Amino acid sequence: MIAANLPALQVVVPLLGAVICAFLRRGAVAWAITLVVCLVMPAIASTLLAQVLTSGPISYALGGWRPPIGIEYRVDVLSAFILLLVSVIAAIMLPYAKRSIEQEIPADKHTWYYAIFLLCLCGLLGMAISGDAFNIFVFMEVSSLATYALISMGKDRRALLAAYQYLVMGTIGATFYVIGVGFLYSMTGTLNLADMASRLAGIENSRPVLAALAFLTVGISLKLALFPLHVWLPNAYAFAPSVATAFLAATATKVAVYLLLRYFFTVFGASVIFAHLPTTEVFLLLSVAAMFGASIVAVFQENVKRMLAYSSVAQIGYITLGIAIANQAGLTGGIVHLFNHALMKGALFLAIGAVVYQTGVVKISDMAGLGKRMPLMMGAFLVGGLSLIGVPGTVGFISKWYLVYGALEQDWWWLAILIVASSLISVVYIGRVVEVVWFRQASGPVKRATDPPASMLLPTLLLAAMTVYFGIDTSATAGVAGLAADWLLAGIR
Amino acid sequence: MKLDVIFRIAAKIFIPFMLVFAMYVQFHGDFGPGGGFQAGVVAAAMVIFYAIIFGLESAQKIFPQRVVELMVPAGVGIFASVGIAGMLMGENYLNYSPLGPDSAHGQEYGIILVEIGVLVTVAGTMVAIFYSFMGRDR
Amino acid sequence: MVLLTLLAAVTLGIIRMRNLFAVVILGGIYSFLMASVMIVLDAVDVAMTEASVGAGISTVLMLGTLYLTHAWEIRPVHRDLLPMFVAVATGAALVFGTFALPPFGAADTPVNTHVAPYYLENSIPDTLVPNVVTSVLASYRGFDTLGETTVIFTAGIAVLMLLKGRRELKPGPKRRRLKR
Amino acid sequence: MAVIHEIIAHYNHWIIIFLMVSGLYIVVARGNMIKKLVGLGLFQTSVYLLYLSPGKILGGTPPILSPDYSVYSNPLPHVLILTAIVVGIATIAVGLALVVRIHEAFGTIEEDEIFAEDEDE
Repeated sequence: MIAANLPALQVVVPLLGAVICAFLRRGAVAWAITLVVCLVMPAIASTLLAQVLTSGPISYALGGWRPPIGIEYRVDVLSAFILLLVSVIAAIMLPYAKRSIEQEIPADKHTWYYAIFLLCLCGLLGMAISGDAFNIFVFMEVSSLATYALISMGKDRRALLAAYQYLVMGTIGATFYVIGVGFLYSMTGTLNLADMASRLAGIENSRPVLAALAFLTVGISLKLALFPLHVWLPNAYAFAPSVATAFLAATATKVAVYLLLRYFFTVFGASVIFAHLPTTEVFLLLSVAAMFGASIVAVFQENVKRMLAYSSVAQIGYITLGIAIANQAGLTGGIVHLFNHALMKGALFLAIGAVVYQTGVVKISDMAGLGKRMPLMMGAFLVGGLSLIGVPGTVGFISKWYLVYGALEQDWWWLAILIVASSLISVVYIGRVVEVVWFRQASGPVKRATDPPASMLLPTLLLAAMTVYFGIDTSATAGVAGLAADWLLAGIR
Repeated sequence: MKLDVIFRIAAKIFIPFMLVFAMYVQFHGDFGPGGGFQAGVVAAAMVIFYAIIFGLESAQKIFPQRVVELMVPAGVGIFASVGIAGMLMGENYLNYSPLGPDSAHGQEYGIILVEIGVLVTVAGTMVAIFYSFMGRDR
Repeated sequence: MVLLTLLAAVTLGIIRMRNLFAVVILGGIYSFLMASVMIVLDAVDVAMTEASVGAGISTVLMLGTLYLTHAWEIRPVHRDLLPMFVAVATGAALVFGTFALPPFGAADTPVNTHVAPYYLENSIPDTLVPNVVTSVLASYRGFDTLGETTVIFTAGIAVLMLLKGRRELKPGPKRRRLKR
Repeated sequence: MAVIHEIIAHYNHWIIIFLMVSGLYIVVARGNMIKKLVGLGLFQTSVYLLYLSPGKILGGTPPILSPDYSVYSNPLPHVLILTAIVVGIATIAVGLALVVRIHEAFGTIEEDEIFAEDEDE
């Protein structure tokens, strides 16, 4: 019975967890419940992935109504991969969250904060698993509202402003998404994505469908912070509480990318997207602009969280670049980078979160000498940084390898050069931090800093270790990503 | 807020009707326009109306803050558990068919229960939000 | 048609006004007009919701916010180019898309022939509920409604988290105004 | 003449688009946070019409089954828009709560003033 209902449980368990948390008064109990939920999630997700790999996509009819009538949950290789990514990241971060939240959030709000965290998780998982266009919108809003709340609880008052800006832009994005779905619905009469795809056959090039494509692309791009629609992201990441930043950076934009892939390849079909429309050119241009523009801005940031946030915008550029290259290797690179970037950004933000926890310092110039005081945390930071650069032996290298390979396959040697060149910029901003942290004398609050307690140390080190492990043994990550890419591209050939 | 006699009497007359109307909207939703959400809003409007006229404190005496706060998750809990109940009886999540003697009655009962869940969360949330805004100025 | 024209007029008013109090009241009027349009379109449930939410709850909350902040908008010192561009581009895409939609009011469009007839034909045998909107909302697409309730739940917790408790009187803000 | 005929035939589309675009314009152009949220509300509300109009069948009645009628308008868009309205008010409520907190923290709700102030930090 449980096995048959896993797709529903994947979303309903965090929801029930949130309900329970909201009933409680004690933060520690809420944390324990959240922890249990977050440990169950990867188990469900990995079971689903295993099922998909052995016996093909799973379709689950919610309420027992067959798909175009009711809402369908559809798990395929790609969505199972995303589910696993989101739930693993949540599970790793939760032990870390306890201390960090105790320090950053007022005690009477802990239970609510955990409830909101679980709701955010529920929304993200719901977006990734749903096979219904409107259901995706509803869960997008669950996760977005939860995200605004998570961000707004940052200690700096600018967190409120960041949350407000994100709320406005996020809502515009969601409304654009709704407009796009509305056009598609008007033309097909259905909201089920698979049904929609089959009923779009023959009218792909009608005007409402093209308009729908435009609105969906812009709406989702706002959510995934595609350059130049990224302006909400740096402030949101810079001022949110540490755990929220790390969790959102590792998951939220990834799920939006998944949506884009889903619409491009399975609903509209790659032949529409890439054959007749300038999608490739637009995405190439924007991705390259993100890779360079955002990286260069990152170099000049004083606040280390902001620096990493800009770096995220640049890294999203690599992911969308994979979409634009749109051959097997390129797409594999893009998808595997979803996972890889989540690992390394998670490690980086957790390391910085620990610095904030121990010292309260967020400016790069104030971090002098931390390398000696917090060797393990700064070691994790270094690993994440090296991976951002794309040094062999880290996951960052794997993603870039596939991307360069994909670019060369398309005979775009100039693009391969650009990918390598943009990595050099990340050498500059990571190098800047490394120089300050290891080669300068400690002063101020840094002098008394030490590595944080184990509950914060281990998750960070685990992410750093995974950054290295999956950089060497790529069979799991790149293997699944490759399968997902094959499956997405099956529409073209 | 000025306590005006006319307002108070008007409120005393209106509020019971609002409650009746909310219940009508809730349970007549199967046959006419309406349902849990609309009823929740009307019920919340009743509390808000009361709070505006008689003051926040006296409203909070009748509808305490803590109760309202608990209503917010409770409704979702009811809704989600109805879904779980269907699942425990061997159907897919949110399939209400096994809840009644036959499939159609099961659906009908399920819809009524679920609408109550919606009512509880909506009314609770609207009042909680209103309380939060009003409470800010003290 | 008359209603739609009135809606447009109200919108112009909202754009022009700088007294936020008036803007909020116009927003309420807008919602009432919108609800009337919805009744014309046979969406009675939606109209009821729009009237109670748009004209009721959201106006109350807006007024509450105005009471806690202040009611005048400063003269916008904004560069008008970007907003104009965004608006025109969106408008163009909308015109491009909408004008090729199937004709208004016809019964043989994809929307009215594909999934919807199932609901109309089977609502009573499946669920014994004659109001099809209710049966679709709570059963056929019940999970959307669970999601919707979850959205409300999320918003409720978010607002409570933001606004509950005493104001922190931090020394930080320089230009904090004294209490009205 | 053809042009005028075209405009009149699509009159409701023109208005709907005008409403959406002006809502969006308010959001992007205005610096006052409350006004932005009003604009956001307008933008969302006008999108509802985009869903509801295709579901209307001329001569139909509201989708409440009864032996007296045989043609009903499409119930599905109504359900979707009910959900969308709820999502909309939830967003607006959170937005307003943020505005209240921003006003307490910064003493203003004009974006320009806040950005001006932020630069000296």
